[in-house]
Amino acid sequence: MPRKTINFPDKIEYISILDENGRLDKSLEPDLPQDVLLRLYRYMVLGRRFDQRLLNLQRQGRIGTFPPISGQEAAHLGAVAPLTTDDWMVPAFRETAAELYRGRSLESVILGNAGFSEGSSIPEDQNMFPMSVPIATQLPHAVGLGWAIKYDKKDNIVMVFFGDGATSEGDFHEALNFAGVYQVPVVFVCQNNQWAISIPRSKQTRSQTLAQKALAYGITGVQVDGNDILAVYTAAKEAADHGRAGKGATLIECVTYRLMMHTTADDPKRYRKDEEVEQWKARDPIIRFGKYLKYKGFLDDGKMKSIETEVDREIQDAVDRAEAEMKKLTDPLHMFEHIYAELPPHIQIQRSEMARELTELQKEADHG
Amino acid sequence: MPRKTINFPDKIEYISILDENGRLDKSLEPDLPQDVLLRLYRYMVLGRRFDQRLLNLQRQGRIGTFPPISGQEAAHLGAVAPLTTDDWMVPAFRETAAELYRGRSLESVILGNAGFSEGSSIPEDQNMFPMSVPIATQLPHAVGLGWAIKYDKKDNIVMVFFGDGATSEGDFHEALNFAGVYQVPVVFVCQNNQWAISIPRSKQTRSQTLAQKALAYGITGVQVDGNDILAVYTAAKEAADHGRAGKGATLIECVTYRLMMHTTADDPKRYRKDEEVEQWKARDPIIRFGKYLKYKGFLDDGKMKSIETEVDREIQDAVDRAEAEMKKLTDPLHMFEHIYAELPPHIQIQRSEMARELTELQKEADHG
Amino acid sequence: MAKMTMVQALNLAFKQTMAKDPRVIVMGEDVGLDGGVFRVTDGLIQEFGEDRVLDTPLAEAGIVGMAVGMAAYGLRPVCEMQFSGFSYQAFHQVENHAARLRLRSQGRFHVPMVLRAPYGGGVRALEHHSESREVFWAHIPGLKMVIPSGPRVARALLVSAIQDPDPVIFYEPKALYRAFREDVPDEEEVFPIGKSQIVREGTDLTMISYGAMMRPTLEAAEALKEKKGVQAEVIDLLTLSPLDDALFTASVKKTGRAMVVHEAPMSYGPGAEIISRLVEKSFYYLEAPIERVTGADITIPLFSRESSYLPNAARIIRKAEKLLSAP
Amino acid sequence: MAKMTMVQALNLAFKQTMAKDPRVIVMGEDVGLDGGVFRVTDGLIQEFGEDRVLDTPLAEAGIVGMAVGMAAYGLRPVCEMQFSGFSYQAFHQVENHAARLRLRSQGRFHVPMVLRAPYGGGVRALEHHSESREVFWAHIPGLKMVIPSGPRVARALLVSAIQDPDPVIFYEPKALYRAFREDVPDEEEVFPIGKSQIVREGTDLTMISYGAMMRPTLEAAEALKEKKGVQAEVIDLLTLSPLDDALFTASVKKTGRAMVVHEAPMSYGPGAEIISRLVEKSFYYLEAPIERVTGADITIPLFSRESSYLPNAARIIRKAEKLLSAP
Ligand SMILES: Cc1ncc(C[n+]2csc(CCOP(=O)(O)OP(=O)(O)O)c2C)c(N)n1
Ligand SMILES: Cc1ncc(C[n+]2csc(CCOP(=O)(O)OP(=O)(O)O)c2C)c(N)n1
Ligand SMILES: [Mg+2]
Ligand SMILES: [Mg+2]
Repeated sequence: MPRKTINFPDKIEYISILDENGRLDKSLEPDLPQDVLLRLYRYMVLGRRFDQRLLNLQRQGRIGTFPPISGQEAAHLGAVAPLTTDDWMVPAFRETAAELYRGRSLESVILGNAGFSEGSSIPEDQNMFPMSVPIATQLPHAVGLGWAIKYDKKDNIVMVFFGDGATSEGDFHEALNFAGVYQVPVVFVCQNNQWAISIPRSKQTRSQTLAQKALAYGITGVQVDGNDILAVYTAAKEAADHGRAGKGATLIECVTYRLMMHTTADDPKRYRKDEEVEQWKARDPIIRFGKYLKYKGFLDDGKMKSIETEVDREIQDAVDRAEAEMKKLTDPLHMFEHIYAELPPHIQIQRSEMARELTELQKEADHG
Repeated sequence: MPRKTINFPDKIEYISILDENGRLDKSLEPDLPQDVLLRLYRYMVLGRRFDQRLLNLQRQGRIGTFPPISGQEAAHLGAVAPLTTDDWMVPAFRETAAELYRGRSLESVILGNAGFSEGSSIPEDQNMFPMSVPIATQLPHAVGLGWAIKYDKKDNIVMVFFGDGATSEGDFHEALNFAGVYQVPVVFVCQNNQWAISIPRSKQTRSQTLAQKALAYGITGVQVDGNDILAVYTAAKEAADHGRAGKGATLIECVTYRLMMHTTADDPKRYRKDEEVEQWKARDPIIRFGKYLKYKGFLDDGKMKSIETEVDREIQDAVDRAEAEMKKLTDPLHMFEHIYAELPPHIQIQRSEMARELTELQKEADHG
Repeated sequence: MAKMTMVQALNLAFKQTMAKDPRVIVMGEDVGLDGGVFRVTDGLIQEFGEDRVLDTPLAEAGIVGMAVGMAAYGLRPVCEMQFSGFSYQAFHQVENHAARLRLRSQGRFHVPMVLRAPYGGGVRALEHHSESREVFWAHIPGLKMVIPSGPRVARALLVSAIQDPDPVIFYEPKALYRAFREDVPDEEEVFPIGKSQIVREGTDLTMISYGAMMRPTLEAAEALKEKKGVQAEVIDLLTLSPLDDALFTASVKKTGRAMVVHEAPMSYGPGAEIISRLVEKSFYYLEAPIERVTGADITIPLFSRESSYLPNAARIIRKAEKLLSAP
Repeated sequence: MAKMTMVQALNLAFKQTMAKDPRVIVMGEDVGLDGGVFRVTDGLIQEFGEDRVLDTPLAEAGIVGMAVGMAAYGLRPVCEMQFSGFSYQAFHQVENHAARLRLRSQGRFHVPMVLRAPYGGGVRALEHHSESREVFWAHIPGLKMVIPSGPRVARALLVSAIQDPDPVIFYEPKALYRAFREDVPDEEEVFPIGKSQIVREGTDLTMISYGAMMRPTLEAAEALKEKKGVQAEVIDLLTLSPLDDALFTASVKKTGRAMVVHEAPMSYGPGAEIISRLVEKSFYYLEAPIERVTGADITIPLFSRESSYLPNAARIIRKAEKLLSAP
């Protein structure tokens, strides 16, 4: 047969376990303990309510631009749920709930959004990278971490996040290709929230799914209902196990939706219809997971309410602490920290000059 | 079925028509007139023998480094054969026979290889881009040309070439993705010659074929026996027609082999076995096509010999003309041409300074 | 004549040029329905259609590389890089091709494209959204590089850039987008690329700057006059490449003292070239070392501290006083 | 102690450092079996295995981005860009991350990586293989940038670069790879990054250069002595960032006259920063304008004409004479 269709051993699967009407596929239900399920729920609620609070702070001018995560809680929380603390997380910038779940403090998020570099400091015991604004640039870093882990003969994995828009960048391609070639333990999690600012998924690429892009790299690809935390968890767990077992990388496409604006500087009314948003609200991942937990008998209305109250208090405390902290972080000379291991002489001079100017300004202020 | 395999409408085909033993699949034989077939054969021979001559010139120091094409004649000649003169060709740097076929002069190739920018000048009636050394960077240019053609409401197509190594670059990805999104009439021809300098195809990417990378962009993908000019022609013709009909882009992977060194600066013995080369010599595209033409009654040993003699004369004439030309192209000030439409004042001064220095040097030489 | 912000003035340049010349194509991330994240391309897709205003996938090298092909074909693409900090993804397309295709094809093709990008600090933006790296482009042969300082000249320079037969990098100081309004004439206006402007005449020292730093520089010049009766001549470069060195050397020959102000880091920054041209062409007129007021050689800090990083009038005044007090 | 070319000396640096430190990983296109297109990494894969010497797919951003991750983890990747002209594909990874990860993580991570690339003209290479754009990197805060000028110092600087806790851009003048041999000691030797060297003492003028241009500069210095009895002091910068301005300003305070030689284009080139530092720190000692002998502000021509583009001893001498004849 000189003209024939080429067969690929790899296939791309779609996974959904808990559908938007709350129907559960019991055959696929992951075996997760109650406390983990409740913890995930709690962080979903925290992520959602923190968004609202940050939005208020932003509108009041108390913090700067930030990217809300509402609607995507299941996608990123379900993904990190199977990770151990030694596994690595490399975020984009729309995984706040997952960062918090893995130990980032609410204050550090607030500080970062308020324009303090201190907000991006990462404790030594958290294997996380700072948020990465330049789209898709963090993907090769994850490959490097994965390679290093393998070299180090550890069995940890790396999970890296990005959006649907990121799949268009050259760095996405180079990273996934390297991941295939070096068979690194990296899980690539695409939060396909249907929009890259104003560009809909359909104009981002003509490929039917994003998951199938894995075929170009000889790695595993899977698409999941990203608003179904059980499906996301299942896909992530399989991918993580796959990586740990030395079988290489996986690309997971989480089909989800950004319910709010791209960032607080954005006005989504310019480019998308309210009806679309409404349709997706009906698929809200938190409501859906809440139903499941009720069905399991792990949650009731009273418990839900108290989680909300607790979470709000936690947020309020963090805002208070962060704002107190900010008052102490005023020294502009901090900008000279962490540039080099040792500041070269000419920059030391620039630093002293700035110090002198600040003192003079202070004097002028004091006297004038 | 909440866990299911996703089906793609697109399939990736493999095409072979004239196999390495000269067996022909008549059902697929393209209907090409005798003169076109003979012209293609002639250019294959020209390409092969020109390589040898350039190699001699290089070894004698009469030209600089150049990239031989031997073994890949069918891949790039078969590809451009269906193009009209108004169609565009965007080369990488290993498509010399195709460039010649489309009107580039042997002299210009020699001049270019001898380090004269004049060698890259392109007549107004040739819709070709200059060779592009930075890998994969020419692919987005082809997309831009294709977009412009569509905007211009013309029905021409663009054919762009690159190697297996090029598929790893971000520019490959971005170009193919744009081509899918804008449905431009571009044919992407990958000459998979198994090596990117010392890196074998297997270490370049883990995907089973390069053709299947088309699935990531929602464009057509096809793999052909790149040493079978009939198969390459067939795939290219289909892709060109597809593009002309407004159906968008195609990625063609031509499975071929680089019989010689990467460039004259390279020593392939460092990284590949002679046996591998021998195996591929048995699949020589010229010998195979010659057999076919004999079988068709279009060629015999005598005619073959005379083509070789003719071609050698043509090459010799070109070498003579190019070397005569070079003697005239000595003015270093030519380097200031074609930098800007109009040279800014400070560069005019730099030019005058160089002119003055050259005159002084000349004077010193004359007097001393 | 209408009072406009820089955003509005740039938008006007697009509307007029696109209406006249069907070869002009606007492209980039979110330049269509969204009108660009700063709204510079607002309304263009409604007025000119999807064929003239391309919302692209998220891939800067793809955008610029595609534009190179379009320009070679005969179109006049104007690419937007959403922020200058994300233009480096396209750096190789500019360095290897946009800047060289004329040479590489010996004049058969040229690349009349414009690459626009908002740059610089001062708007409380996110990480990677505030830095100044204009030198990267100014150093590349084959390119021109322009930085406007206000609505009227921005509009006129953008029209010139679109008409220019060579690739022009057009950096827009984002701090100025909505900072103030200026009268902008209704009829099309151009400003020649490669020309600088004296925006304030003076005899005692020459202050050279461009972009968003023009405002603190002018503020400093006024304060110097009020405080000390010093008359500073202030030059707005407008084009960084090719440099109009005739203008600023003539000024320094008159004043004998010069300083350069920019927010880019000092080392290997734009000021260095200005100083070198001055040394080359007006050395014997210099009465004091030329001063630089610039960003420090560190990454610009996040917004809570950026105002301390950016040059301001107080710093400029202090350096000017030093310059004037030199023997 | 053995006589070595620069290629051999760099290779020695690798062999010794890799033997001592398992964190050192060499990576790039064709660095394995092929030993790199210039053979700098020859034999490393045989000696250290595929785990220490990574032949990568053809993707520069992938290489550098991956190295950033490896370095953050604690390894010491040394990336080869096959030619500097193809490093721009990785520009965003360097600018956005390698140079900033220390800051971006507030010191949690740092990026002890080296990015090596052959650069410059003079070897009859193909298009895009001969240009000098060291300023791109020298201007970026958070990076260091080194350019050796001979086998011995190349080896010592490479060892220092690998040991450095911050990212170092290491440009290798390819014209020098096999141009001459030097005695290179067997035992490991380092040379401090950030230090320049006086390679010829003199009192009449200061010539500042680096990389492949050191040879014509020294040749010119010798010729000036023979022809005119002029004693030129010659400085080899070695590190472009951070600049050792103390050394060259002291020299110019002594000689009163200075020139800079480089093959990069003049405008916004490295010379501009040297001149600016001299103006800042030794203005009152200057007896004449500082001169630049540089590449013109055009794309370096293909090799048949490149020797006319590159600065040579004759051009340097002519400028030196002009400098010396200034009143
Ligand atoms: C390299 C780069 N180009 C452009 C931008 C500007 N930008 C920020 S977010 C964004 C869209 C990202 O879309 P997607 O990847 O889908 O992620 P999402 O915002 O939807 O989470 C763009 C264009 C950027 N940050 N980096
Ligand atoms: C961006 C870039 N990186 C590296 C190189 C150096 N280089 C020249 S050819 C080549 C291999 C190309 O392999 P492939 O794409 O398979 O084409 P082939 O040479 O086999 O025709 C490399 C790495 C380059 N020219 N451009
Ligand atoms: Mg998105
Ligand atoms: Mg190849």
